[in-house]
Amino acid sequence: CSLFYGEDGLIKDTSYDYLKAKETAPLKIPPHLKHENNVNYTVVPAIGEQAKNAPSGKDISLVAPAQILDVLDNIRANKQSPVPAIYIVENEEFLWDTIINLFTEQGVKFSRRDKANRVLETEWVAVDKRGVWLGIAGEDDIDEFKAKFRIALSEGILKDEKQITVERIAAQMFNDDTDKWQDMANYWHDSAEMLNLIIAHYDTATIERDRNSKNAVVAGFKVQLAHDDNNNAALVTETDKALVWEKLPKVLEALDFDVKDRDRRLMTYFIAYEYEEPGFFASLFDEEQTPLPLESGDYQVTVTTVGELTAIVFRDGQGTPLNAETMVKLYPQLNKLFSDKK
Amino acid sequence: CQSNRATTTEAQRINNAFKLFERAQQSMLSGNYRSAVQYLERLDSLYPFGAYSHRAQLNLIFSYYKLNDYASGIAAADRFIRQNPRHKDLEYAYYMKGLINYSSEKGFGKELFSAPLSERDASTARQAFDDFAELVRLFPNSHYAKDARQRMIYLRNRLAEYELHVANYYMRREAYQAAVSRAKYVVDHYPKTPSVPYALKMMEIAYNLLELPDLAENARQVLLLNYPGFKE
Amino acid sequence: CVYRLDIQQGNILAQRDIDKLRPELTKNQVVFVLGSPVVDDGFADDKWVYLYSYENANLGKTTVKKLELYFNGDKLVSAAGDYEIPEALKMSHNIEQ
Amino acid sequence: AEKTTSQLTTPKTFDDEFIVTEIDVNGLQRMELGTFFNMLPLQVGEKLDSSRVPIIIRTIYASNSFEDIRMFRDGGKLYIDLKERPTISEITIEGNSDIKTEQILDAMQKSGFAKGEIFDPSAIKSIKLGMEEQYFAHGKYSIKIEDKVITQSRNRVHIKFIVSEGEPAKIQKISIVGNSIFPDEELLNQFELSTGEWYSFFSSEDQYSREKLSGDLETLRSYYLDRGYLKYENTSTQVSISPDRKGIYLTINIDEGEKFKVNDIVFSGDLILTKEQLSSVMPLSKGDTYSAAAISFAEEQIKRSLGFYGYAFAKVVTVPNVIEGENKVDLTLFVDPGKKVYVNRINFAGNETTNDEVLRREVRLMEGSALSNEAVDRSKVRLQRLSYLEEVNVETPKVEDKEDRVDINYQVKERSAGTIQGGVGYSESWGTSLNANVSHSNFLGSGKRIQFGINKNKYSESYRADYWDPYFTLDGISAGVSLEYSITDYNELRYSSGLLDTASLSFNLGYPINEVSRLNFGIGYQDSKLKASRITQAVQVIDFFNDNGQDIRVDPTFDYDLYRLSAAWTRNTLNRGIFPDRGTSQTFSTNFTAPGSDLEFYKLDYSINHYLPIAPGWTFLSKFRASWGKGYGDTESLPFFENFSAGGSGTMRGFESNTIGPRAVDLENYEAIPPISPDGTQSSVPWILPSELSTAVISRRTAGGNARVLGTLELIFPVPFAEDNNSLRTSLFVDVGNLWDTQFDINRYGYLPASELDKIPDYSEPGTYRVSAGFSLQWLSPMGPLTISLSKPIRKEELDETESFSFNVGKTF
Amino acid sequence: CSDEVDIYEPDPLVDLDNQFETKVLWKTSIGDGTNDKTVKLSPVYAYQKIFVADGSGNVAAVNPDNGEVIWQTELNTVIGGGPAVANNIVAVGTTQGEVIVLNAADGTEKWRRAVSSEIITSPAVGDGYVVVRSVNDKLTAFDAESGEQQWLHDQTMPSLTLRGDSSPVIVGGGVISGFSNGKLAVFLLDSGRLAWEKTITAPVGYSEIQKLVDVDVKPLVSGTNVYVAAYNGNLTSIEASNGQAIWQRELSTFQEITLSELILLVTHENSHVSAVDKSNGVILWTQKALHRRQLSAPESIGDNVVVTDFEGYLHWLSRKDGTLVSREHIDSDGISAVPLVIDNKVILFGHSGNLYAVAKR
Repeated sequence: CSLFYGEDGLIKDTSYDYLKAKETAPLKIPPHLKHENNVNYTVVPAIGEQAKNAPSGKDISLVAPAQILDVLDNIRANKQSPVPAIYIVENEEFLWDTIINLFTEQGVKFSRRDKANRVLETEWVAVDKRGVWLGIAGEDDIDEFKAKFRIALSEGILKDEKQITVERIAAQMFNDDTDKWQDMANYWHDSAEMLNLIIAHYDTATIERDRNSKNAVVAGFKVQLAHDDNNNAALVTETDKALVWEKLPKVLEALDFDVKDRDRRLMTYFIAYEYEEPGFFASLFDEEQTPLPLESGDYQVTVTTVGELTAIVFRDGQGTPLNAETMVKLYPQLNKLFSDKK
Repeated sequence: CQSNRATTTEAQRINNAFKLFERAQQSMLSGNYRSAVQYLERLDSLYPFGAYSHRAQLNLIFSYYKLNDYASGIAAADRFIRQNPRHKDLEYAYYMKGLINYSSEKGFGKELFSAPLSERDASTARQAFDDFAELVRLFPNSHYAKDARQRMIYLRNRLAEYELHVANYYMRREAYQAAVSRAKYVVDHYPKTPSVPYALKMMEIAYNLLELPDLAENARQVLLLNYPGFKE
Repeated sequence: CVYRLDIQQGNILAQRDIDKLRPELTKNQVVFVLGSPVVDDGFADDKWVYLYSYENANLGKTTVKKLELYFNGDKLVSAAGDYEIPEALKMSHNIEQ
Repeated sequence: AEKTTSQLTTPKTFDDEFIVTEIDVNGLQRMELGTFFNMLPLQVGEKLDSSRVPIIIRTIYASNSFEDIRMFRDGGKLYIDLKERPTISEITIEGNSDIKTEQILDAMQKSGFAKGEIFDPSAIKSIKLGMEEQYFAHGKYSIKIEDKVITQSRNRVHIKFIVSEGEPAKIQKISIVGNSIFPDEELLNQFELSTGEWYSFFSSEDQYSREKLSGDLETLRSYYLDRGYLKYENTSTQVSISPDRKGIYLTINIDEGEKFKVNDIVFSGDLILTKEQLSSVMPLSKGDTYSAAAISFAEEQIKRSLGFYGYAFAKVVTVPNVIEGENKVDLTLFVDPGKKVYVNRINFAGNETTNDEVLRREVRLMEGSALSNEAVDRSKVRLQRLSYLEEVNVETPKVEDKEDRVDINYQVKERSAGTIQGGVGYSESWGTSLNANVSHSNFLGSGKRIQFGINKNKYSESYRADYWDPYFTLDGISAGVSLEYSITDYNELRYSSGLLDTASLSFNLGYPINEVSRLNFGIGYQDSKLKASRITQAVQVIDFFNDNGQDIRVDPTFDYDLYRLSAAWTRNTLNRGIFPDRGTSQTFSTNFTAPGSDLEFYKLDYSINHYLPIAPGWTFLSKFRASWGKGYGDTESLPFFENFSAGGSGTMRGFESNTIGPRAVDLENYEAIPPISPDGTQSSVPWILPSELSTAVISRRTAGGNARVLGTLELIFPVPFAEDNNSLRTSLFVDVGNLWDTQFDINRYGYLPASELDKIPDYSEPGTYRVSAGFSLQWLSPMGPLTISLSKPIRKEELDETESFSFNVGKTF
Repeated sequence: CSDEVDIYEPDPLVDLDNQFETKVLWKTSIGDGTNDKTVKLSPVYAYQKIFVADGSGNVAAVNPDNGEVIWQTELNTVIGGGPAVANNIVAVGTTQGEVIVLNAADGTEKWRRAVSSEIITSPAVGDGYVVVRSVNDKLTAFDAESGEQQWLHDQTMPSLTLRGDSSPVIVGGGVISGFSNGKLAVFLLDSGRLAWEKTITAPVGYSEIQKLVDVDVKPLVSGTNVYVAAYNGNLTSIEASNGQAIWQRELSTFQEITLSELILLVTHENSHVSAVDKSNGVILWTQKALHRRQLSAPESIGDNVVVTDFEGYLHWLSRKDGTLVSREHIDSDGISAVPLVIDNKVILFGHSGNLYAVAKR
C-alpha cells in the first residue's frame, strides 16, 4: 500500500524523516546580554570514532545479533577475539577431519587446504540474505548471495585446548539492474552463524564417535578399592583414563543411576539415583536388583589420576566424597560390572 | 517432588535446541512473527541459561517489535538488560527499547486518525529520547550509536515543536506571559533546534504586547545576531 | 453576549509586602518577600518585572499593574511601577547611581 | 561441608629471588585471560621473592572469583593454578506460598545473589536470614528453610531453597488494660487485628503483623482523642507468642485520662479569610467536648478555602493548651497561607490521538496565573465531559527549585472516539435494520465531530451527514452543518398513514453564556412531500388536508417547504460525558417554522436530568421532560407528522414505540359503487355515503399528540461482579408519562350517532398517564452503546402494546 | 508431597497396660474454667485447706479429705494468676491488671489495687508483703495488711517475649523473680533495692524468635540454692546469697521445676520429662514418649512422678527410671496446673473448672 501509505503516499509514512533532521548552531549571545539558565534538558551526546561510519536509516539491520553457541561441556567462547572463535577440548585430528567433511559432504571445494598450519578457505558457497550458508555448494546453486569463508585451527590457552576461528573473507550480491556481482560488507554476525553450524556438525560427529566406540567391545578390567591423593575412598585401576571414561556411563546405567550431565573438562559425570522399594514385580522376575545403599538424590563420579593409575571417585550432590563404608558396600557390584564384557 | 528425570543427556538437548531455533528463524524469515514468538518462548524456558537463552531473548525483542506489541517488546528488552548486565549485545537491547518507544508514536493508524505528530502527547517521545541517550552514553562506539543519535536530534526537534505549538495556543489566547515562558523554555532547554528562531520571534512579539520594550529589544538582538535573515 | 474566559496572568502583589522592600536586599530576599516574577527576561537579569494582568472578558476591561525592580549585581537598587514605592527605593532618590 | 577454605599455600620451592621469564595460568574458565593479567600485580621480567608472593595471592583472592590459588616455580617459569568459584546457573525455591518467588528472587538480586552471578557460599546464611525476616513480618514464626547446593557441569551450581512455612501464628487474645470508660468489645471492633471469627480462615485479620498492630494502636488513640480524652496515653504494649508458636497474645496498657471540654477557640496568623468564614468551618464551639476529628476537619476546610485564593500550600496547626485542674482546653489555630502559588507548566500525558490544544482549551486557568484548586478540579470535570476521554486524573506536584511554582499534570486515557459501525441491528419493534455509520467525535484528534450515516429499517430510510466543531472560535463558539434525506413510512410506524419524504439542510451556531450554560441557534431549510393514501379513513389526516384547503381524495399528496428556526438554552453541570453520576443537565428549546413557510407551527421542549449520588457506586437519577406544539398563523394545529410520539426505549420503556397517545380515528363509511353516468362511463370518484352513516373505528395506529409529559425515577447501582468496569451501568427505573392532543375536539364528530360517539375517547384528556417499571443495563460496547431493558407496565390504556424486553444498539442517551 | 512435618504436633499416646489402677476420690466444680491455657492457676495447700482460683473469677477453699467447698467467693473478673496463700490472706491477679486479696478464713475481700498491666501468674505473699509480677515485666510490692503500694521495679523488655511469666518467690527478706529478658533478680522486700541480678541465658541468634530467652519458671528455693531455667536456654543452680552459678546445663523449659529430695523434676519445652541430680545437674533419666503433649510440671508422690497433658490424661512415671507405669483420663478440657500432692492424694485442677483428688486404688 505504498501509494496510499508510504514515503510519498497519501498518508505520509514519517518513520524515516529523522534522517533529514538537522541540528542548528548553538545560540550566540550578544556581549551585553547573558543567558544563564540555559540548562539543556535534551543533551545529544557525541558518538565514538568507530561508530562514525556505522550504517543508519534503512540499511541498519534490526535483526538480533548472532550468539556463539558455546554450550557443549568442552567448548568455551573466546570473547576477546575480533573474529568469531571458540576454545575446544578435542584432539586436533578429529576436529580437522570433522570440519573438512562438513563441507565435503555438501560438495564444497576448498580454494586453500593447508593441513600444516591448519587453515581452510572455501570456494564460493550459496548463502541466504542474512549471510548464513544454505548448506549447499556447487556453482549452479548460487543465485542471489554468495560468500567465501576461512576456517583456522590453532592452539588454545588451557592445557590440551584448541581454538577454531571462522571468518567470512568475501561476500557478493547479484545486482539485478546491473546484473553484475557486487561486493557486500562483511559482518561479525555472518561468520558467527557459520561457526555455530560447525559446532552443531562437530556435536553430531561426537555422538557418532561415542556410538561406535560404545559398540567396540570394551574389555572388562579389574578395579581395587584404594584411596586417591587426598585419601578419599576411590576405585583404582591401571586401565587408561579415556577407556574408563567410556566404560563408566554403561556401569552407572546398569546400577540404575540416571546420567543427567557430563563435563569432559573436569572428567565428571553428574548422575541422580532414585531409591525404589524393590516392588512385588522385581521379586517376581527375580531380578537380582539389590537396591544400592544410597539415598535418592544427586551424585557425581569423577575420573582422575593417582600417580600413573586411574582413580574413580564418587561424590554426593554437594561435592563431598562418599565415605569409606559406603564405598565398601558398593564395591562388589561396581567391580562385577566393570569387569564384565558388555 | 516428582524427581525430574532429565533423561536427555546434554548432547541430545543440543540437537533439539538447534532444531527449535531453526524453526523460529524460518517463521521470522517468512514474517510469521506470532509463531516465532512461541518457539522462542519455549526455547528460553527449556534452556534457561547460557547462549541459548540470550539468543532466544534477543530474537524475542525483535519479534515483538515486528508484531507492534510494544509493551511486551520493552518488557523483553528490560528483562535481558537486567539478567545479563555484562553481555556483549546489551547495546542491541537498549537500542530496540528506544526504537520501540519511537515507533509507538508513528505507524499507519496513528497517521490516519491522530493529530499531527508534534501536536500530541510528548511523553513517549521523551522516553524514546532517554532510551537512546542511555545507549549512546553507555556504548558510544556501538554499531547503533550513529542511528540512535540521529533519531535523538529528530525527537528533540519534535519536542521543541510541541512547546511552540502550546506557546502559539497561548498567544492566540492572549495569555502572553504563558506564551513567553513556553517560548523561553525552548530557547533555554531545547538549544540547537530549528524552533529556536521562531521562539525568539515569539518572545519579542509577546514582550511588546506586554509593553516591556527593553525585554523585547533583548530578544530581538539575540535573534538578529543568530538569524539575521529570519522572517516569520 | 458570548461568555469569555477571564485571563489572569502574573504576580499578585500585596502592598504590605512591597512596603517591606529596602535597598541592598539580595535577590533571594526579594524572592522570599514577593515570590519570583512570572515573566522574566531571558537575556538580562539586572531588571525584574512583576507584571499583573487581569482581563475581565465579559466587561472587556483589562487591569494591568507593573512593578519594576532594578538590581546592581545581586543588590536591589531601586524600584518603579504602579504600586506605592517605598521612599528609599524611588528612582529620584538614586539618580546619582 | 562447603568447600570454601582457600588453600593460601605459600609455594614451597621459593627459596630465593628470581626473574619471572614466563607466567603459565591454568584453570581459567569464565574469567578472560586478559582480565586476569591486568589484575595480577606482576609482569614478566619482574623480580619475585617469597615476601611478595602472599601479597599477590591476596590480591587475586580479593577478586572474590577464585576458590583456590596455588603458585609453583620451575626455573624462570611461574605456574599459577586457579580454581574458579562456580557461577549460579539456577535458583529454585520450593514450598513457599505466602511470599511469591519473584519477591524473594528480587530481594536476593539486591544482595548480588542471582542467576549468572558468582556463587559465594557465605552469602547463603544472610539470604536465609533475609527470607526468615520476610516471613516473620507475615506472622509465620515457625518457618524452616533448608538449602541445597547441587554442582553442575562447567563449574556451575544450582541453588535450591526448600521452605516449610508451618502454621501462621494466629492471634489468640487481645486484652486492653486500663479502659474504664469504653468496654473492651467497643474498642476491639475498631481494630483491624482480631482473634478471628469463622470466616477468618480466608481473611487474614487474625494473622499478626507489626504494621497492623501499630495501625490499630493509632486507631485506638484517635478513638479516645475524638471523644475528648486529650490526655490519653498508651503506656506500653506487650507482644508474646505461645510456646507452640501458634498463638500470639497482645496486651495493650492504656491510661485514659480525663474528658476535656473546649474552652475558647482563637484563630491567629495570616488569616486571609474573615473570622466569620473561619468559625463557620469550625464544628466545635465553647463548651463542646474536645474532638481531634472535628479539629482536623476544620484544618482541612480552611486549607481548601485558602486553596481557592491561590494559596495551594497553606498550613494550619492547632495548639491545644490545657487549663490545669478544670479539664478544659483552649484551642489556638495558627494559619500560615504560605506563598501565593503560580502555575508553572500545564502538561498532558496519554493523549496519543487528541491534539494538545483540544485538551488545553478546556482548562480554565493559564500557565503563569495564580493557582486555584477549584479551577483545577473544574477543568478536570470539563475534560471528563469530552466523550472521547475515558478517564482523567490530575496531580499538582511542586516544582523543585522554584518555591512558589506548581506544575499541573493531567493524565488522560482516551476512549476510541472513532467508530466505523456497519452491520445489521435488530429491534423488536422495528425489525431488522441495516445501518452503516462512520462517526468520529474527535476527527484527526481535533475535537471536531464528523458523521456519515445510512440507516435503513422497516419504517424509515435515512441518509445523514453532519459536521460539528465545538470550538469554531477559541472562546468556544460552536458551529455545525448537517444534511439529511429521509423517507418515513408512517403506516409501518403504527402511525396514521402516509409516506413522508424529506430533505433538509441546517446550520447551527452556539456560544457559552457562562461557565455551564450555552445558547444555540439553528436555521435550516426543509423540502418535504407527504403522500397520504387516497382512501385513508384517519380523521386526523383528512382534517389536515381540509385545514390546508385540499381534498385528500382528490390529491393525497402535499408538498411543503419549511424554513425552520430554532433556539435552545442548555445548562450542563454533569461530572462526566459518559455515565455521569453527579450534576444536572437541562435543555429548553424552541423550534418554529418561519412565517411564510407553507406550514406555520412551533414546538417547545424542556427537559432536565438530575443525578444525585447517594453512596459510592449508587446514584439517584430523576428525569422530567415536557413538550408542547401548536400551529400559528394560518396553520390551525400542529401537523400530524410533526406530532410528538411516546413509547419505546427513548421515552417510555415497557411500551412499544409510538403506542401511547391519541389513536387514529377511522371513519368507515360505506362506499357504494358509483352509478354509471348517462354517458356509460363510471366516474372514478367513489360514491361516499353521507358521513352521518359512517362508523367510527379506533385504529391501533396512533396519531401522536401535540403535548407530552414524561418523567423517570431511576436508581443506578454498582454492577455486581464488575464494579470497576466503567463501561457498564445497571439501574432500576420507573417511567411515567403521557401524550395527548390539546386541540382534539370531541364534538367535531358530533354528527356521528351517539353509539359511535362514545366509542371515541376524549384524547384531549391528559389524565390517561401510563406507568412502567423495570431494570436496565447499558453497555458501551466497541460497536457502540447497547441497551437492554426488562420492564413491566403498571398502568396502561387498552390498545397500548407493551414489550417486556427491548434490546437495541445505538444512541440512547 | 513435601514431607512438611509440623515440628510442634503432639505425638499420639503409646499403648500401655497400667501396672496399677487409680481412682478419683472426689471431684468438685469450682467455676466454668478457662480456655486460655497460658495462665497459671494452680491449687495451693495451706491451713489444712486447698485454695484454688478459677479463670472465670471464683476463689474457693476446699476440704482436702472430701472435696467439700468450705467457702467460695465470686469475683466477676477474669483471674490470670494465683492463688497465693500466706499470712492468712489469699491473693490472686486478674487479666484486667488488678491484685485482689481475700481473708483466708472466710474469703471476704480485704483490699484490691490496680497495677499497670495484665497479671497471668501467681502473686507472692509473705513477710507482710504481697508482690505481683505483671506482663510488662514490672514487679510491684504492696503491704499485705493495708494494700499500700511499697515499691515498684521494671526491666527492659525485648520486643517479642514468650507468653507466660515467672511467679515471684518471697524468701529470707527478699523476693526472687525471673524476667522476659533472660535475667533472674533478687530485691530486698523492705526497700525494693536490687540485691543481685544474674543473666540465666543471653539472647543469641538474629531473629526475634531465636532471641527468646524468657525465664518463665517460678524460682525453686531449696536451702541456699535457687534452681531456675530459661526458655531456649539453661537450667541453672545459683547460690542464693550472691547469685553465683553453681552448675549450668542446657535445658529449655517454661514449666515449673519441682524438688523431690535430691532430684529435680523438670518438663522440657518439648514435653520430655527429666530427673536431674540437684547437686551437679546431671540428667538421671528422660521420658520422651509424651513428646509435645503440652505436659504440666511434674510432681513426685511416693516412688512415682505424676504429670498431666493437654487431653486431660494423668500419667504416672516411675521415679527411678521414668518409665510410664499408669495412666487415667481425668478432664477432657486438659490439665496444665501444677499437680498438688497431699499425703497420698494428687490434687488436679482441670481447665473445665473441676478440682479432682486422685489416688492409687
